[in-house]
Amino acid sequence: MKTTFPQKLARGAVYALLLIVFCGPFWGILATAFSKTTVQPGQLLIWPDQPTFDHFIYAWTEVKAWIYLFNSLLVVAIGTVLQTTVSALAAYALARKKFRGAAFISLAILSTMMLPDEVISIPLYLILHQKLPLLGVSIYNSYAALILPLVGWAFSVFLLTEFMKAVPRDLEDAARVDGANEIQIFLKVIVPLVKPALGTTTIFGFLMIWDQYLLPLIAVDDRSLYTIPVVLRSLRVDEIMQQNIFIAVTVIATVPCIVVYLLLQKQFNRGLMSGAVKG
Amino acid sequence: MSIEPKRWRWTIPWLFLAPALIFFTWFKFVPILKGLIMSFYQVKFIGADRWVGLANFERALTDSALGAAALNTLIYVFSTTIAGGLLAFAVALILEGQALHIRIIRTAIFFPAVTSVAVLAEVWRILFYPAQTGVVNSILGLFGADPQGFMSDPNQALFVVILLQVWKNIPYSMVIFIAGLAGINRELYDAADVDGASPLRKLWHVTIPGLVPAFSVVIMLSFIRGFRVFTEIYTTTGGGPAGSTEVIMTSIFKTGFERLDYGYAAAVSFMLFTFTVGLTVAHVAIKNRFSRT
Amino acid sequence: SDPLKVWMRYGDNEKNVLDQITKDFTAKTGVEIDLFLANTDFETRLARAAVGGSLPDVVVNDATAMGQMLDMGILKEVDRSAVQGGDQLYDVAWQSVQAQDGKFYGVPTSAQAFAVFIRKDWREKLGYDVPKTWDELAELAKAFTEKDPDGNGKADTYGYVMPVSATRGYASWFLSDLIWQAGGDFLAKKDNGYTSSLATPEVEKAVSFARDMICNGYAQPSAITATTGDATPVFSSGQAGIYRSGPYHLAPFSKEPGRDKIEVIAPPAGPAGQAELAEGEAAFITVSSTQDDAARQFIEYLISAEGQQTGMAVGIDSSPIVRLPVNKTVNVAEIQPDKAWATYADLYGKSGHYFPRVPNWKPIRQLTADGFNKILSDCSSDIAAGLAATDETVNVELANQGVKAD
Amino acid sequence: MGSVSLKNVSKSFGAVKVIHDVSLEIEEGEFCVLIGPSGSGKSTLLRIIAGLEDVSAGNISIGDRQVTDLPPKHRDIAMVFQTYALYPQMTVRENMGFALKLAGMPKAEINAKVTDVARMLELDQLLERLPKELSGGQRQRVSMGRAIVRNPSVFLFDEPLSNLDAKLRVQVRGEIADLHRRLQTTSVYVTHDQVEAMTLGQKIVVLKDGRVEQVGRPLELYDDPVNTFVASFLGTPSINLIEADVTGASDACAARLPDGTEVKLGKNNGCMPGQKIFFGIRPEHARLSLEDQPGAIRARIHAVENTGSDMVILNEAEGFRITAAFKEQRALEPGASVSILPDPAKIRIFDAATGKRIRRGEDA
Amino acid sequence: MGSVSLKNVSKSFGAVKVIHDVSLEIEEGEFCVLIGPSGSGKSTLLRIIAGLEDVSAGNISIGDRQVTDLPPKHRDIAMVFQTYALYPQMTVRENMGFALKLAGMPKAEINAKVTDVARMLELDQLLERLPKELSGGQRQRVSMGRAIVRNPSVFLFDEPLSNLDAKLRVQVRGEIADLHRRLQTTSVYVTHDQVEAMTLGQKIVVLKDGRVEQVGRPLELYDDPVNTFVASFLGTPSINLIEADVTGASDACAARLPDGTEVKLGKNNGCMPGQKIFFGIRPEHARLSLEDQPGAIRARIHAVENTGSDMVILNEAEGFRITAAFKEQRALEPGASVSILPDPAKIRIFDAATGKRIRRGEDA
Ligand SMILES: Nc1ncnc2c1ncn2[C@@H]1O[C@H](COP(=O)(O)OP(=O)(O)OP(=O)(O)O)[C@@H](O)[C@H]1O
Ligand SMILES: Nc1ncnc2c1ncn2[C@@H]1O[C@H](COP(=O)(O)OP(=O)(O)OP(=O)(O)O)[C@@H](O)[C@H]1O
Ligand SMILES: [Mg+2]
Ligand SMILES: [Mg+2]
Repeated sequence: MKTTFPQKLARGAVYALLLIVFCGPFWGILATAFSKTTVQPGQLLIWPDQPTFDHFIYAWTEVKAWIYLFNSLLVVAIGTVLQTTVSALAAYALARKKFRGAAFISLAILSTMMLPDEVISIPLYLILHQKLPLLGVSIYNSYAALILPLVGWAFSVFLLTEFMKAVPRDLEDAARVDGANEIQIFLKVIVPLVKPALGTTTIFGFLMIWDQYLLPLIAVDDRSLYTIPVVLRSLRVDEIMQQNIFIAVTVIATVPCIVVYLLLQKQFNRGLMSGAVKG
Repeated sequence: MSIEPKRWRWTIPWLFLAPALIFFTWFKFVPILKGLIMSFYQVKFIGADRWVGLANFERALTDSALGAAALNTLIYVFSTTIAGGLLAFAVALILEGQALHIRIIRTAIFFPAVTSVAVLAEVWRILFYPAQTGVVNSILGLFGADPQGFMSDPNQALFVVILLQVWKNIPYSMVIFIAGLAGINRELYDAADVDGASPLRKLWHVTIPGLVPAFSVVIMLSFIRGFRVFTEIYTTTGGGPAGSTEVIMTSIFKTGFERLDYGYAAAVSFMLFTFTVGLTVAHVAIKNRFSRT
Repeated sequence: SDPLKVWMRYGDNEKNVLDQITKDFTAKTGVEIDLFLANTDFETRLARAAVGGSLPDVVVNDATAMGQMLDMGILKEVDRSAVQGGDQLYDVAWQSVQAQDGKFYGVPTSAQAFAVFIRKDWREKLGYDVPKTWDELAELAKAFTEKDPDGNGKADTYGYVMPVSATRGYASWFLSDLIWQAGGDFLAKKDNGYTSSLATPEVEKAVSFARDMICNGYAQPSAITATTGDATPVFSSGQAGIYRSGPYHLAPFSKEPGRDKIEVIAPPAGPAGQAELAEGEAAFITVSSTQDDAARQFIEYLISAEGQQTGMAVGIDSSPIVRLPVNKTVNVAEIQPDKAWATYADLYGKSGHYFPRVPNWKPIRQLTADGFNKILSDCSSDIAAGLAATDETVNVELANQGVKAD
Repeated sequence: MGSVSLKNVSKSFGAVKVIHDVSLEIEEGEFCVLIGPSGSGKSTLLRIIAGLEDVSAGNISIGDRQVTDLPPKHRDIAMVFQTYALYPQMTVRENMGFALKLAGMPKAEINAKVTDVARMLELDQLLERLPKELSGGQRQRVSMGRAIVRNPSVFLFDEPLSNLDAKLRVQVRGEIADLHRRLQTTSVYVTHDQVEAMTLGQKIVVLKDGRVEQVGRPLELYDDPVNTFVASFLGTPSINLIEADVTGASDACAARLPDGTEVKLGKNNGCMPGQKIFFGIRPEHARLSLEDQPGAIRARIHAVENTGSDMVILNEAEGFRITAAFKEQRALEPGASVSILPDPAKIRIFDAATGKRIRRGEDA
Repeated sequence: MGSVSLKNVSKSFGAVKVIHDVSLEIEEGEFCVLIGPSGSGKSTLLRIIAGLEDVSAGNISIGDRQVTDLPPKHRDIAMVFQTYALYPQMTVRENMGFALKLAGMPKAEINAKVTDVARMLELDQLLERLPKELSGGQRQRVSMGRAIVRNPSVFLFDEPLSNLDAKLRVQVRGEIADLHRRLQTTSVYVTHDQVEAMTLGQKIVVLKDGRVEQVGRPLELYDDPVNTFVASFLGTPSINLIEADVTGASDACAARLPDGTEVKLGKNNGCMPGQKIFFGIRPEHARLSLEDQPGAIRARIHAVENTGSDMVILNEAEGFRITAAFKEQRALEPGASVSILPDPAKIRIFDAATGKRIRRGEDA
């Protein structure tokens, strides 16, 4: 039962292996992006060679990564907030209300989860060109076009629904007896209790919006509205770009995701875990 | 609301659902319907589309290239599910617990799961660069192996893109397994100890049965991801070499977006869509039956 | 009136020269230009714009894409004789925008031929001559692979950089030179149309030459999945020493690995002599354009001597949009300071081959690339059988396009 | 202000009727306990009073107001839940003040009230803690405090003690009793623990399958149950119910137990010779002695449960078991022969077919 | 075969010592109950006996075998868990036979054994069911069956009843007692419920903070506790412990209660005048009457808890509270003045500073 030294050593080796396999490549990319040495395709540096910020400076000034970074950040910030809010509201109804049609709505929303985005891109393009009903404006070629189509996301609706189902009924009843109305119950009782799930949906929502390639492609024409993934792709077909610069842009594209993950990871792990057990 | 609460109460769920329904309807349901309609047409770019009835569907069923892609997709789905599931399970067993260093490692190895696919694909192309100087080849070289072709070798390419998906999914599945492990009654292990079970027996009779719900989630997620896999493959091998990594979605993308045959692409998409929805419904049904009895 | 909407298949590298051109044009004519650049997913965007009714007025794209655009039905016929300065253009360039029906649907704006870049320093170090034939080429590739031309003591260099991925038809695009050099062709033209003509000893020779390169390990290892995007850095970073490419790479390769280290040579001759791919860009007016006059004016400016000269981007920090001028009155050797340009111009005029002008080349390019890629990725497969199989799929496509000869 | 009255209340969930035509009057200031087995509809009835469930039919009034269609917040009630239902993200102070805050009371006033009640419940040291930082008993008190702060006309309790351990349960039970003595607020209290019901209730309502079986004061129900269900539901150890036949004439008949013992049932017993009955005697009314007694049931001790303060003796007679209980310590060993004499005044008999009580003239 | 002996057993988790030098002898066939408050180390001690935890120091033997370093399966024990720990994917039959199967017993033999035990526990109808298809009580019985099948030298129980509801708990408690009477297997039983301890145990071990406070037969502990902890841990309602001063001469001193009442402590009481003590009297030994009695404690009724079978009267005297309990029904109302007379033979006194018992000559 007691762990012996060789056992400890073996454990340490396994941990190291896991870290190398799952984090090593990221380290390599980072080290390479900061190296002056030009790398050949298929090479990564383990340690920065002649450390330099040049590639980032180039990415910043020449590639103008900052424009796209700003776009990406703006879109992802607004998009994630909207997405999470809308999902939470819907999840509240689906999790805690009995009403006719609930099963149908759930199924309809769930089915969109199975749908590859590519499949609807043409019709979506047409719709983006149409004027919005009632409002009479078209959102094509604007930030709105990069955000609004992503607001409805089945995954977050469902994760939050599962969580909200688990909130004890007594709490809701207590609030009702205390005189809370529906909005107050939602905001003051349910939402604080599903914080872990909100953390999870925020991270995944963030990643999902951040990762969008297809939507910018069909939603905007204006280069100044491009986001990081679009630029990443067009840099990849750019045959003149130096490998290190490309890797530097890759790093720029990765850092926000990792930062958001690290910020929310406590909530996130709890959310993922408890959500998962219920399955 | 407070004047005649009973009469208006039915509106409450709908008010909460309204924003979501608006967004889903306009940006999902309507496009889906439009897409479905398209699949019955030969889509023209200028002027009216031509009604072709079920011709697109018929073509899909007899398209041998699509058949090959479907086979690759199946191989992809099952390999990523089995390999990813088992490896994640093993990692979960190793990284279970609340000790600080274990939590730090868990956090760290989650990076691949929270990184853009575009970036991951880049990482993969670099790691598995087929030259002798490529990262993985250099490591293999340390063990005396010859440089491998990886994604350039039609016999290995599918395996390498499968490995990418496995790599990316292990951390995610691992967290689900760890949650499942935490839910297993500790006393069951004690009971097994008292009953004289060996560690392997405990794994088989206590741990694995206790993880059935976790396995179910992991398998389902892996299936959904597997059948609609696109970016991971398109950005690494583009379906090649020699079509060895062509999957349904890359095939759809090529007909639809490179050859601009939208009607056909829409038809194949909807067949895939119907299939995955059916799969999910079946999974839910099976799960319900299991948990009811 | 509204600004003229122009879409061009260029990227950031060409942005400066295009800005210059539009500025000059606007200054001259008062017509505002609304310019949109995209070097990825260009046709996809066009298709969506067509479906969505938001096509631009003018499209500048590869001439090979004309078939597809015609297929979509988005192009307007161009009256060749009404194009001011049209008579100054090379006739072979005009042919690239002539459709099956004999009508013209675009105006050529730029041309290029392909030549071969070689690491001069490596070659000289190892004591080889400039390769003039396939055999010499293979010799040199072998030497670059095996004789450690960069002198770092490691076997980390390769000979020939070959982008032969099936993606978007690269394999077909790359092999075209070899096929022609071997005396083969993609299609055989008959009276009433075309048939696929890949299953010939000539094409087999070409494919076999390429496959030996790969299977002997003289090509860069990732060749089989490489697009030009993947291939270019292999050359520029000094991993391999031979690369077949267009003049647009002169500038970047002059920076890295360096002008003194590279040379541009005519493609080594094959069994049937010299031949290389010629390509070009062209400007098209879309059916939905309501500003035909302004559009024509813009195109006329592009092909004018002034426009062509600006487009060559000499003195502008930009890649050129005019590689080789299509205007006879413009002499590239006079304008481009680097003599290598003359090599390209020379090749274009002497032995340049355009792809066959079937209604839509793109699907055929894809199908042949798929076929080639399959053969190239298996060192032991039967090449003739593979080519015969490819012939079949191409013939089906020809039939689809209604140009299959009986 | 605080009487509660239910008139013919019924409730169905979908097709299933879970409350059947219940009528009930709870007087102002009264402490009424709803008791019954699991699934008997206790919680549902309480939630109906609270307004958390609609009724399918019937009326509810609180004080003189019809509240049938009012939402909970307008019913002037407060509720204490089994799980305490404290808002986990709020401190004790915020939990207690939440309802007042929602009602728009000024902050200072809320604070004063909360502090007041907290002092009364000895929670004043804990006001800034979160629920998870409290022990079970403290949480329970916070949940009561939250109810008290609102000063409602009616308190509703849904098994408020069932999450506490045995010792704490006794203590908090005492606190609830004290509180009611002090505040005199009408209370409705759901439990399935008969000791709680007996010690707390001024009125006990016994429910079974959504129907009221009997309503009355605790000892009334204990001594005078209307049927075997109520009789065996109350009291631990349970009442002995022995199948028996009625013999003798109707004005002075006896019960013949399975072992042949005949026990006189007294006069005016309402029973008919030949009738099958349950002969009921509570363990503490079954006097046990080691000597033979005339007319006593002869039995053998099967098991002795001695808690120090109480002895419970499980005996085997011929054909049935009978339990006796008493407080004195006596030296008794399993296997010993004993005779057991039911206290004649405490015998209760029930019709065997219907379980209904048969009243005797002697029943106190 | 089945005696259990612990010699100077200690156990630490990391830096925290949770079992302090415990020595214990359990005889063959004895039913030994470990009792103590939560966290006192009961489960840990049981798991040490089972071999599920290593000891930090000390020795354990079962029968005449040293088992300190043996794994559970070689200790010839069986264990019943609080959560029953039935393998959810196995039928009742498979659950019960699992240990035998692991031990390599032939299938037919396993089947015979399982069927046998199942019949004994009335589980024979349920053998093919899965645990989730069983009620709580049935699961409990399966988990006992699983232990019995192995015919071990020692049964270990870790709070086996705590997941059952009150009624079922009483019933299963009876079944466990019956079983032990029948099988006479040495048993170690962990609980924190004193009623279970008193009714089941032949020997009770009271633990506190990982130390043994007292070991003895149930009534021994009840009547003769070594300190206030043991005295108040056993018995509901709890013993009254009243701070008092010793007065008078040492051979016949008395206790002066806070209200001034002096209660004679008898001779040879071992107490010293002036000493501070706790004056202990159990509620059932505090006789309560409505009339004034000489030498009695005068008090006012604060609350009456009447369960029908038992009355518990909480009284307020000057400066302290005192509880009385009895089985007779008497008409008592809160507020009434009463006098309370402790049974002189049942008075127990403790040193106020240490809580240690002070033995009197009169202590029975
Ligand atoms: N929301 C609901 N939907 C359907 N049936 C319900 C619902 N709530 C309660 N029931 C059913 O109504 C009946 C009464 O339930 P209720 O909760 O009132 O019982 P209870 O007496 O409080 O039981 P317990 O002591 O277990 O809490 C049960 O049969 C229960 O299954
Ligand atoms: N695995 C462990 N690691 C660290 N401390 C532990 C562990 N198991 C028990 N303890 C500590 O040992 C002490 C005794 O625990 P134990 O479970 O034996 O108490 P118990 O008497 O059984 O309590 P309960 O009645 O709550 O079950 C407690 O303070 C507990 O926190
Ligand atoms: Mg209830
Ligand atoms: Mg314990």
